[in-house]
Amino acid sequence: MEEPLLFEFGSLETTGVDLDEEDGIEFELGAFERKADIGLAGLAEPEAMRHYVRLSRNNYAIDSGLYPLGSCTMKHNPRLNEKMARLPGFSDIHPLQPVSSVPGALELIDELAHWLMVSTGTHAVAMSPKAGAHGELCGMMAIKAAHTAAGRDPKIVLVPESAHGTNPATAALLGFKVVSIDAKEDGTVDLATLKNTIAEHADNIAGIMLTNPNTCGLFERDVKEIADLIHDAGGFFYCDGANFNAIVGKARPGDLGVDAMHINLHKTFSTPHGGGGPGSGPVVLSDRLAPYAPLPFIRKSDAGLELVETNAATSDDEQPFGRMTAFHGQMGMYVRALSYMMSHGSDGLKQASEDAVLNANYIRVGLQDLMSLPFGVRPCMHEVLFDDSFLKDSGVTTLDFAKAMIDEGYHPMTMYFPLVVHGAMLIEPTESESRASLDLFVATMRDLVMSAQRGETERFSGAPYLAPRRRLDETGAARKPVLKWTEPEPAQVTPEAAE
Amino acid sequence: MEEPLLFEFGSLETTGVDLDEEDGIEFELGAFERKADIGLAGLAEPEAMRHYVRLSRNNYAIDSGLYPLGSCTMKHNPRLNEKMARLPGFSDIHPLQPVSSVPGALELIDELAHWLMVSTGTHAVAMSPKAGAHGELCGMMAIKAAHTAAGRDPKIVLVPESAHGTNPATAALLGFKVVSIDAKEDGTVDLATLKNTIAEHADNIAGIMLTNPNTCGLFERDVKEIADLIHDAGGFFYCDGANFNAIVGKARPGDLGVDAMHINLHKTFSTPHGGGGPGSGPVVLSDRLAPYAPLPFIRKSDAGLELVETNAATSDDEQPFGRMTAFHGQMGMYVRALSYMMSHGSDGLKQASEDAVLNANYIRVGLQDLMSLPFGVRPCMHEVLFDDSFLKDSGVTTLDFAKAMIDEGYHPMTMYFPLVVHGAMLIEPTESESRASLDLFVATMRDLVMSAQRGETERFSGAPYLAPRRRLDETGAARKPVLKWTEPEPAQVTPEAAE
Amino acid sequence: MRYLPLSNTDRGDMLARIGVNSIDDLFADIPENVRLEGLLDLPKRASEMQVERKLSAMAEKNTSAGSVPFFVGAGAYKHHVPATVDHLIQRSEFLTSYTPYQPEITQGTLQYLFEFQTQVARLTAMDVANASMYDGSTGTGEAVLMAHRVTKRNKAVLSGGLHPQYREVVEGLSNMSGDRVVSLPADPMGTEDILSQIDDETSCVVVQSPSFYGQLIDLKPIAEKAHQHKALLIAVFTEVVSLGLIEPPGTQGADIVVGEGQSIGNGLNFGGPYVGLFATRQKYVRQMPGRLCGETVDAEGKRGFVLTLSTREQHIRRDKATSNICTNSGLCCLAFTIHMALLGQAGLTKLARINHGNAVRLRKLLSAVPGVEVLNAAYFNEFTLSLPKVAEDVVEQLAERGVLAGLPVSRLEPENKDLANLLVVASTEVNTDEDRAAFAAALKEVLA
Amino acid sequence: MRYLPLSNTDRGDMLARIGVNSIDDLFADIPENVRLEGLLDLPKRASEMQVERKLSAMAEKNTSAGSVPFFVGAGAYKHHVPATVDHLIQRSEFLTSYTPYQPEITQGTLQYLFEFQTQVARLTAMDVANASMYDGSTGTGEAVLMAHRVTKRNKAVLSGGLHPQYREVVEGLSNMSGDRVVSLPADPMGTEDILSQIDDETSCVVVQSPSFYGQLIDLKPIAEKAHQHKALLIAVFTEVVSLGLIEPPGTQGADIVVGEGQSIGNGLNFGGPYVGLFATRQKYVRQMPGRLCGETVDAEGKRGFVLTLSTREQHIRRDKATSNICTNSGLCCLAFTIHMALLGQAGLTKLARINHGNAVRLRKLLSAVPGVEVLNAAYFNEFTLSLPKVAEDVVEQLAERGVLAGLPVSRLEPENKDLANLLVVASTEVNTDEDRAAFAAALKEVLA
Repeated sequence: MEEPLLFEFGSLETTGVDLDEEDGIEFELGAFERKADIGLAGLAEPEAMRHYVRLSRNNYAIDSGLYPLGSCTMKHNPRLNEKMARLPGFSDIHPLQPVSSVPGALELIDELAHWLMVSTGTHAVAMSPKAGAHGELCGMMAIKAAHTAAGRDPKIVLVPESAHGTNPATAALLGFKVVSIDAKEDGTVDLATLKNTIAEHADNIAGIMLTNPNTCGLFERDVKEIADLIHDAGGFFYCDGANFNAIVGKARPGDLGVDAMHINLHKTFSTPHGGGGPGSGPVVLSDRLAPYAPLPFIRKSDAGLELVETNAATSDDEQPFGRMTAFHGQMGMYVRALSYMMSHGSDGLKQASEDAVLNANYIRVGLQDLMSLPFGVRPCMHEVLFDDSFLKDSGVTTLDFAKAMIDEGYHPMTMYFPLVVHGAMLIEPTESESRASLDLFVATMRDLVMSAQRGETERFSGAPYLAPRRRLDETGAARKPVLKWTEPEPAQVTPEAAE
Repeated sequence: MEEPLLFEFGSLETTGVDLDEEDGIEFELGAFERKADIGLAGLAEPEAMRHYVRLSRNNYAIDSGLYPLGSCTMKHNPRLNEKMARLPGFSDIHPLQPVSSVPGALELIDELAHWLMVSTGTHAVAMSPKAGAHGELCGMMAIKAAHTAAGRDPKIVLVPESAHGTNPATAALLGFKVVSIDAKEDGTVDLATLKNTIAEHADNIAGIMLTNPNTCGLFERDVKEIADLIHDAGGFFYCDGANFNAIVGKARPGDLGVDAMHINLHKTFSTPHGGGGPGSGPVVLSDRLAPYAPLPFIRKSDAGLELVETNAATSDDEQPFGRMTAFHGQMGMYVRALSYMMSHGSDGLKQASEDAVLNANYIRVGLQDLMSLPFGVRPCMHEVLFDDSFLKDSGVTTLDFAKAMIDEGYHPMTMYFPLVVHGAMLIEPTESESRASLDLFVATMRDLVMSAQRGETERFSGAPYLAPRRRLDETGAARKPVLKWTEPEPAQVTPEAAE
Repeated sequence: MRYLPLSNTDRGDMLARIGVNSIDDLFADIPENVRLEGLLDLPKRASEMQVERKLSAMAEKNTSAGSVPFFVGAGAYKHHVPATVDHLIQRSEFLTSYTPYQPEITQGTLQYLFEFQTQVARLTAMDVANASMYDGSTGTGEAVLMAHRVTKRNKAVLSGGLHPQYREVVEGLSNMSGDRVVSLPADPMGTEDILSQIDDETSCVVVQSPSFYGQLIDLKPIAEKAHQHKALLIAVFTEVVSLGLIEPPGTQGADIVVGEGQSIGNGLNFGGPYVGLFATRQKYVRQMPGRLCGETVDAEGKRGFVLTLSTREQHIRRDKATSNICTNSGLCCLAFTIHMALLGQAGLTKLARINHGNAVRLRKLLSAVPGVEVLNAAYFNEFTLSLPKVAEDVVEQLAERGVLAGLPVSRLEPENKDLANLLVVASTEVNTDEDRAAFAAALKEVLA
Repeated sequence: MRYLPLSNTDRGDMLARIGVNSIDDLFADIPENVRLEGLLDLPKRASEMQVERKLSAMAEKNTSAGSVPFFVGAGAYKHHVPATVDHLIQRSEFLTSYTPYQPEITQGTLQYLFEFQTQVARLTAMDVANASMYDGSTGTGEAVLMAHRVTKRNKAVLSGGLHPQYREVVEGLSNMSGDRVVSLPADPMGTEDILSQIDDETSCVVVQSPSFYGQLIDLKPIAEKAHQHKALLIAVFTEVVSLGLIEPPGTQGADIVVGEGQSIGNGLNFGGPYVGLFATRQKYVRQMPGRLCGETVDAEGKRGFVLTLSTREQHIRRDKATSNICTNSGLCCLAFTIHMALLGQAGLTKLARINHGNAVRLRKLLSAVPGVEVLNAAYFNEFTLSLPKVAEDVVEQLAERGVLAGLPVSRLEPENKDLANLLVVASTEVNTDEDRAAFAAALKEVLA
């Protein structure tokens, strides 16, 4: 049975919410009362329950299978964290109720900040960004503010070509000019190129945006040198923390010379992805950037924790560049992340990183003879990058290959990203997978590869065959976008037919 | 992917529960320490989550579709009730903590008792039975106790042939002899037969166990006469309340002459079935049976609510026949049922009964021309009974027909029950279904009937084709029962192969 | 009303389609003189918010176990249940499914039942287990009836260490069905002479270990004596966590093992719903009450599971059935299965050690309180104190001091004055050093 | 560690299979001098019970909105959310799924996004809506950037009725990207002259209705003036429930409508996560930020949904993207969709009426308190009081009396002394007669 849209079976009269009866309200709305129908269909509660339960069953999820989306980090989401986030003392407090009535909220934020700073080796963190890309924006705004405070206005931001698209987009948003840095043959930043580029733009370097471990799944060995080069050029080192989950407890970005790094709480610390959000992207800051952290922030003193919400309340060494969002950021995500970090502890966090890297390498060795490693056989970090040369002349595209994985019960890996290799396939198993699960995945992948190489193209070109939908027409969707439901025209009744 | 048993991929070393470290315990166990392995496989939390999520997806549920199991009453289970049952003040209180520390618990039980008594028109209720059948046992024990108190020891319990199997089983358990009463042609109890049977066993009639509305989906029109006859014969009227959901707010069992009736809270008041339990079966009692209600009970006085747990605490007019269970019964279900009843209120409860009956009749008229009504075209109550004569000579059995419904996305109706008609198919839609849902169901059923009558036997004999499993071998399962998992023998290694 | 999808327009149209004038025409079979006019004398429908307010107000009048130092056991135990368990049992497909009568579309339920049966059989060291009973007490009643069927005798001997309310359940059933019960006097220290009660008329002897008083009992000699007389030993437990640390009844010779499974996966819930565990020897399987899940194959040869041996049951056998039971405690049983799968042997053993360790720590602290005597030499996580005052009063005074201290035996055994000063105290993994210190300090104060 | 399935045996075997000696061989790329030896200076792993205790202790220090008479609004509102909503959003398949990049196996997410977009478009009376923004404030920032792109101008005019923190978000972005912002002074009564600020350099004018102070604003003349100058009107709201009762921005001429959706389906959560609603005219759709879900067909011609127009987005366009955003507020958006589906037009309208009615009742009670003046003539569920004392002090004194009374404007606008006595007060369906009476009585006392 196909599930209709709610508008196709709900009605304007139906409601699934009983409300207490009103008694004679006098309106004080002025002339603003709504006159026309809103056109919102309602469902009785049993109808709504069944509708959304059925819809959900068309989704793949980490709870139902391995989800190897490289750089997205689909790991186990403990339900303890959900339970904690729903404690009324966290979920049912208002961002603007008297500060005196929410000391536990400040304590929670401060405690999480502590865990984030210690694990990154930094001494400041801007908590409020709402997602990773928002954190990037925050970090780059802090960098811009620092330059401005120093009376500088450099325009160039260096971005390696393997970067997430958010990096150049963020820099551009702030009026920076993005200069791309090529990778070496081994997939990491080429120091020589970097030096030349810096020299070319001397005195105009605002900073670099570098992902480390990078999106090829490799740790940038020369990271310290890169940091020194950029600092010497008067720039700041922004680190995209999307892959921080590989190195928690193994190395601290602060020790690597990073000036700002956002942390995707949903990637590294397992707040649920929820079909695409909400995320949360606190940004840790070096001492040089710390003064520019945006409002609001918590000030710690002998008197306890103090919430600073306005410029009027700042001290001399606090020069917030502004505000990223109303209120205090993603409290619900803070609770989940802290619950996760406390559960792991220093030993568990380290073990998780190690297991993530171990699992990725286990997949690498399981597949490297059949699939193609663009940068040769060498250890990877938490994800392993293949290119599509193993599919050459097979008649099977990367996309086909990915869709065929669906029929085997798997979500595909990240495809066509990073852009530095052809037909990229980026596999991240995370620490949540057991060895048995990895073995089954490797066996399935091997079977698929051999099938492709044997020329069984039908298995791929028509895939998926067993999903809730066959392959969807994305081009058609974009050509003439239909972005909402509209009442179908009543069927044309010709005069003859009506008789 | 097939989901293995937990023992097939878990291990004795793995655990998904972190426990605080012990420091040097001195054992005071005497000589009773366990020596051998327990043999319980453990799973890490992500493994357990995925295992049980995957298993769940092999289940049909009311949340995923219409579930027309006659006499089982699969209706919407509001999540408000789940939330209420989890309030720590209900879920985290101990049955034997000081009574002074649980006044709200007594209040809740008393309040639910009030709702049950008012809606049944009775003045006493034994709350503790753990399920419907347990309620039957309780009611029949009260009847036996009343006879004993009157110095009588009658042996015969009358049970119509359409009764649930629990009725005769319960009577037999208490040493009663079950005498079956035939139905009239219209599916209800034949008064003449009843009179004759009573006369035959004069002075030996302990009571009658009657389901009303009965399991043919019909209200026993002569219920008052039946009550009078049984009372005149010195017996009691036990009513099986399985179908009470058809008449809540429309008629009160107390007014019909009922002496005892259990209420399946999970059927009538929507506590979730949970794959087969837990149930809850409070028994309302007439004034004549009330004194014999079992321990524990709540006594209401000017001083408030008092919990009576032992014979020592009873007053002269309280002569409990004993105790049905440790503690106070199914508190978790009480909260859900009360939440449900309060949500509906007197108006909603009546409307729910009316809608349940309306929906069943709507299905009846949608199918009665194609399927066969054993007792002719007449209104039914909350469920409609068909027999299999419409399948005669089609080569399709009732079982085949039911299994083919699965392929259409439906759970089958109750089959082969009640036993009074051949190839019974008992359909109960409940009030939770919308008209659109009923229309689709009727259309699907009509399609199936016509298909069967056209002789498309393959669609039926091999069904289900689209379920997580094809038809299962139940005979084989019973012949040589395998009731637990055992480690497979290690594969035989022949000496040659080992070399 | 938010749960009812039909609109008044629907209702009107549907009545017309059915061919009646009013809804009451469909209720015409109800004799007019008993048909209700108007509404029941109950409040009208309430919004979610109203219901929440009213029920929350009731709930808040109760002192929840988690909010105070808590030491009440005696058949129900406060344990920590992982959040995963409650999340999973609320999956729509588990929560709102019926008894798995159609196995092709209920393999989810059936497979966890099969896992559950395996877990219970292994825990108890028995051959087979059923898919659960209502709870431990009713399971004990059923075990005695089963023993009567197996031995074709009808005399049960109940140990004085059996939970008093379990005893009452067995006695109630037996009184009604004409069976005989010999109940031994209360036995706090496990010193009763039960062997002399076993004779050739005995169908079964029912012994609880750890006993109601916390005492660990040696089942082997009792099994031996019972078997000499062709009677069955029914071993009962109320704290299933104990099986992580103590020798299972199966290796001690029990013929039927029955107990309460609430501790694993299930909350206190003021006494229910709980989950009864029930296991026996292979040879008695067809006399076993309750639902059973068995392995089989489907038409394509794939492994699958079905309810089986239902010919024992009421819906087939009617008045010849082994029992009238037609539900199990499905969802509680699922909670048990998941929690036990999370624990595994490693976790259960550790949990049991922590429970015992906490009990030992508590025993030491309380023994040191002047006037207090601990009656049990061997125990798991529960033991009995003999106090210099009436236990019920002491418990009330401790409650006023914010400590819920245990069960005064007199609450269940009010007529035996010898027991008036006895207090049954339990300690689990939830108790902290602070909890124990608070208990000991308050007790000292109350007894001073 | 309970979340890690690998055993030490697994780890050893896997390292061997990989062909390295130790786990650190896999981390060899990290320069030795920055490789961490030992552990981070943080506590070691904690059991569920420990974590629960610690976090519960923090939570209990906060006064939850549901536990007191509660009247704080100003951009976030305490509403009652049906239990069904929270149950459904916790379905594994919704909660633990990623962005629907593989539409064939994420139709669940995609279909609810399509429903959401339709709901938002209808509520606002606009042509198209996106699949949500982080929240209302960041959405407003994005709306201004979008207006700059559409008009190719860079001057934004912000009404003095805009939420001060929304204003700060817009100003911050503009400061950084070199755009111009004209922010009008605080405008509690909706009497500002914004029309005169609109000129041919203006890209957009940003007006909130109901305003931060609760005042309903007539958008039509502003739209007219803006359109005369080829500027866009961005209409902002923070209380989406108001759209159940008041004329939607779409019919008043708004070009972009942006607002906070928290009130429907989502709790207060101390400010986040929330869900930003964002709608615009058809002609601007390709300049819209954020994710969009569109209808299409699959290879068999069946209707299905996909993310679409992603060529606007950063992962394709990189530094040419319309925005750097690459998430939406998926789960909050689902909560909104489900709650709104449950309400439907009938329920939303009634909910809005109750909200307004409760505000009117409150207004009457508070107006009657000596010294209190209500500044707004037309409002929805929120209005501003002028008090005879400093509002911040009054709020603290009311809090001590157990009433959380609203937001003193000075908390967000400390530098404008004219606002020191203003208090923004909101009332929703959760407030009872008792709540209101308690508020009025306490206020009288404090002001006496």
